[in-house]
Amino acid sequence: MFEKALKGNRAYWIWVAVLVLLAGAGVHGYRVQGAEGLASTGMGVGAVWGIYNAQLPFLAGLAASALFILVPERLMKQTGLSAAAPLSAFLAAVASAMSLLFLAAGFGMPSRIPTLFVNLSPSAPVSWYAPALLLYLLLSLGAGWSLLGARRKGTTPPRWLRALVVVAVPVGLALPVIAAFMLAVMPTHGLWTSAMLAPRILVSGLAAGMGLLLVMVVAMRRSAGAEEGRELAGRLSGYTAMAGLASLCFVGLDAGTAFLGNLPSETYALRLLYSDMAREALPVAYVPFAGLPSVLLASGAVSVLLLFLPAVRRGNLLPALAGLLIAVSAWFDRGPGLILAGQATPGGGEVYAPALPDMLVTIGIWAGGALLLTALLKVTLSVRRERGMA
Amino acid sequence: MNEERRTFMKKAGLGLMAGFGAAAIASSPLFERVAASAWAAAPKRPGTRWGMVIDTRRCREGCSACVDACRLSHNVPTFSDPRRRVEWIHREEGRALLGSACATQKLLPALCNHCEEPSCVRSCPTDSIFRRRDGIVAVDYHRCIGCRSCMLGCPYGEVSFNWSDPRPAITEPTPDYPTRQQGVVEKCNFCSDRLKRGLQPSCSSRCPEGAMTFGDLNDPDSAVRRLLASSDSMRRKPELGTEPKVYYII
Amino acid sequence: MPSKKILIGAAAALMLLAAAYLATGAETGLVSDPASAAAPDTTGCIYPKEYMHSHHMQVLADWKEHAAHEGPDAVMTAPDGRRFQKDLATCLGCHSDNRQFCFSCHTYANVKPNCWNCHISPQDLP
Amino acid sequence: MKKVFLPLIWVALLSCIPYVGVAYFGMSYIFGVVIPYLAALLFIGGFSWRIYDWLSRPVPFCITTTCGQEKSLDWIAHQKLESPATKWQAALRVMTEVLFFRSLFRNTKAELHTGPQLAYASSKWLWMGGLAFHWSLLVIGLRHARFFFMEPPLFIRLVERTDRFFELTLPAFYMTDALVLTAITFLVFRRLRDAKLRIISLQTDFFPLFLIGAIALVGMSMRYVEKVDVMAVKAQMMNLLSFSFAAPVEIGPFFYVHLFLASVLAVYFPFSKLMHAGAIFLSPTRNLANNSREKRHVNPWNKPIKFRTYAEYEDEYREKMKKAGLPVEKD
Repeated sequence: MFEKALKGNRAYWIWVAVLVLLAGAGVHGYRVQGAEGLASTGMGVGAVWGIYNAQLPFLAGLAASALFILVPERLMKQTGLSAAAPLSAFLAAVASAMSLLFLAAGFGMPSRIPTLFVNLSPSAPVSWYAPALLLYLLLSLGAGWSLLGARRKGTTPPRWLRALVVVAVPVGLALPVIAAFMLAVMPTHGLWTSAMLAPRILVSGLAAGMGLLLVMVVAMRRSAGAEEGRELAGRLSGYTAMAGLASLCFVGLDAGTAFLGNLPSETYALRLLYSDMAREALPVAYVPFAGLPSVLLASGAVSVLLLFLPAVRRGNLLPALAGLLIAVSAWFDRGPGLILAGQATPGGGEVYAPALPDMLVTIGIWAGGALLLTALLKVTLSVRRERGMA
Repeated sequence: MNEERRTFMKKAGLGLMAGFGAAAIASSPLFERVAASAWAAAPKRPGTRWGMVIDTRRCREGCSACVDACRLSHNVPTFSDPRRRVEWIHREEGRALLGSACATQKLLPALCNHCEEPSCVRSCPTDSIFRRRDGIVAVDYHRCIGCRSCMLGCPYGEVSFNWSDPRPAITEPTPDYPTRQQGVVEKCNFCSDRLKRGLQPSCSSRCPEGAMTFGDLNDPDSAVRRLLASSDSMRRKPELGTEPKVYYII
Repeated sequence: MPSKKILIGAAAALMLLAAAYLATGAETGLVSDPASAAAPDTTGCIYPKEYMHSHHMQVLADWKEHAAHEGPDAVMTAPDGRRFQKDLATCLGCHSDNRQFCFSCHTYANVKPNCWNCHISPQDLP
Repeated sequence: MKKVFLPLIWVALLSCIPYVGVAYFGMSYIFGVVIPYLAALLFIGGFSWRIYDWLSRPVPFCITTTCGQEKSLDWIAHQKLESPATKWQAALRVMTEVLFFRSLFRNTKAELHTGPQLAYASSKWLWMGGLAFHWSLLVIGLRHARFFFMEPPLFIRLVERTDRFFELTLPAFYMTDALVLTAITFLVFRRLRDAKLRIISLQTDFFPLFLIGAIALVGMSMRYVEKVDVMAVKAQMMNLLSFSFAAPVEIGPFFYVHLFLASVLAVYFPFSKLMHAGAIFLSPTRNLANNSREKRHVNPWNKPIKFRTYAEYEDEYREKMKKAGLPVEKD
């Protein structure tokens, strides 16, 4: 089936070429980082984990979100979700693959990655992360691929797929939990030592996953010209809105705990994100972006509200846009916002900001993820078209 | 620093102190008199258990003999950029180090506490940082993947990372001891290389005032135990339950 | 059919137990008293020359693991009963006399070990 | 099952010969010098002879296999790789086949589903397994250059460094070692698993797989387990390469097993299906351009056709024609 990703029109190949170019820039950044060490990145004593690890919690939640489509579709016979099932599985696979890459990118000694599997240390959450991600990558890719294959052949999906989904449930749910524990075990980082972390990662990932699925379903409906996705898009907007609302509530609860309890490092981190303080703490080049967290939070909140309006949900472009904004907002909330602000200590001096190599590598990995997703979506779309004509 | 931030910091500091105070009343006192009976009662592992007592009263203002000795004997690189710094032992103001109960403004030596319950060990995914049988928390530089979980896990900030190749930053290399390489973490090893040869750690043996005493905490006749029995001592962040083995007499 | 499954399960459990036994056995066997702090025995190498020719890398891999994790407890007893502290310094105690000791063969065989990334090679010394 | 076990027994026997010969009878000169030279001679001679043989065979017809639009009218898109029109395009097609196994990429598998319903699923396992196997073998072969050169060329050193990027064992672990074992296991089990494939598989399919597997296993065991002295191995290989007949120094018997099996492979190579390595370049269904409408493809062994023009005919019968009163063109 993969050969379908190798046939496309000019626009497709231009898009692929752009992504390959960006991924190449990432490879270049990684070479610089490998040669000069992590000193070439923005990381340092004050910010031990940078923008690589900052992607992990968000991607973990995103990967887990596929379960909320696959389980009802495969195990509860919710056939209305069938069109979204391979898409969500592919989204999860891409998120897992990107997580693995981001994890590897942050290591000082990438040549020792096998050690991570050979000398598993059960007490360390990080130790569970790579095997779980690898397993989930295989499971989700297998699920999406066999669903699509069955669709192409016009047969019912194989029976073992149900077993695969059952296995994927604990693995997928473990991802946000591990990602949360990776942070929560660090004793002196107030923003991270919260029991709410795992549910927050899961729920925001769910909102983002459903939002991105909504975008994909709407986009595919437009380019495939089929009307079958209308009901599906409606359901996905509902899910996105609910998960987004839950995520916002959790943000509020955590912020409330921090400010009502006057917890010093939590309030510091939150004020760094959502008040004027960042303007002083950030390096000069990043000062214009100091307001970004607030803007993203607000746009996410507005999008959630919009998705609750039936008039908006009936539309075509607006729900997709809202879904995308919720995803971006969730990304910042559970990604850079969490990790980077969580490491800032009162009076800790300059706040982390990525330098060129880590910026390039991050862009490169996102481009690589987009490339993989593009190829998988291209296959999906070709299969749909093929079946549509037959 | 603007006004708003200053008041916020003040509040934050007060909050911190309030938290400490509550903890002190509830369970763990800031000063712990470690008497022989307390040692007998405390659950501990048998065999040698290395520890250190730093008598801050004898610590001389402006002296950095311990830091220099450590840098020299272990090929610790010197980077000018504070964000890339690598250190096994450093000097920090007493108040920042031990909390508000320590009134001294002097710079005191701070090093890895070789905790009984080390949180760095619990966060290492490859078992490259581990607690040895003799209580030393050691790093296997052959196995470290440089994920820096231990740096975040350590509440004392005593683990350093080689952000770039350390060799050019070593001014006086000591051939007896290896350097580390770019991409691995490193930290104080209680001079386990010197202990193997029957020598005292280089920091304590080079201290001109004899302020750093090193010895077996399980041996009731050792110098450290006698010192701990004679005066009140403090440890860094005892409320975290990591059971540090570096004691400060103030 | 269930009996077959039970058999498979029992076999798997047995293998796991055996692995656990072997793993722990390997570890307890290594714990021994520290060697004396005296200078290493320089009368001869720990193994015969021919064996070290082909197997030195495995010996070094074993030593580096134990030296790092056990410190003073990492002691090996040579086949002839002599005891050595597992430490690269023990090797270099004899073999740094010839500065080319490691390098002449490694250059010839095009082998580039990464020992000297950290350990200071005799060639780097003045 | 005979056709599986017989090659396996053969390979086992072949491995025992040098082991017994060297370990018990001290025949290291025969296995270290004589047989490698003989094998190299036979390999080069046999390979050249096969290639010469194939090259000298005529290609009577333009029999290009295609699966795409041939070059025709301007407004019909020509698929240059699927149906090459020039020599260059054909060469490119051969190279994609050689380097990426392009035709295997297209494999499909018929599946019978309940219904009954016949469906064709794309099946890329053989493509992946084949690619992994051949590319690993190439890298492994290149890596061996360290035994043949004092300092291998930069390109090979880069390949070698990439191959041992991951730190796992001492001596350094090579990724291609693991890859080739996985691939070879897959290729063997692929033939055993499916009844249809089992039927069409012959001894000559299993023998090279087992032989290459044994060579790889013995080579790896020499590296990671049952070690031999690399210095002596290198000295011996340098000796062989400088056409010296000096007796080899003491090397472990595993080296001789490895060398002997490699020699067997070299001898077996030109006279077996392994010659696909050379044949893939010479296959007329692939290396010809699909230009039969554009160019006349002449069968080289056809006798030149004797044409007889009307002028010749008239020359011969002119007189008789005149007598019969038939009109002639020339007088």
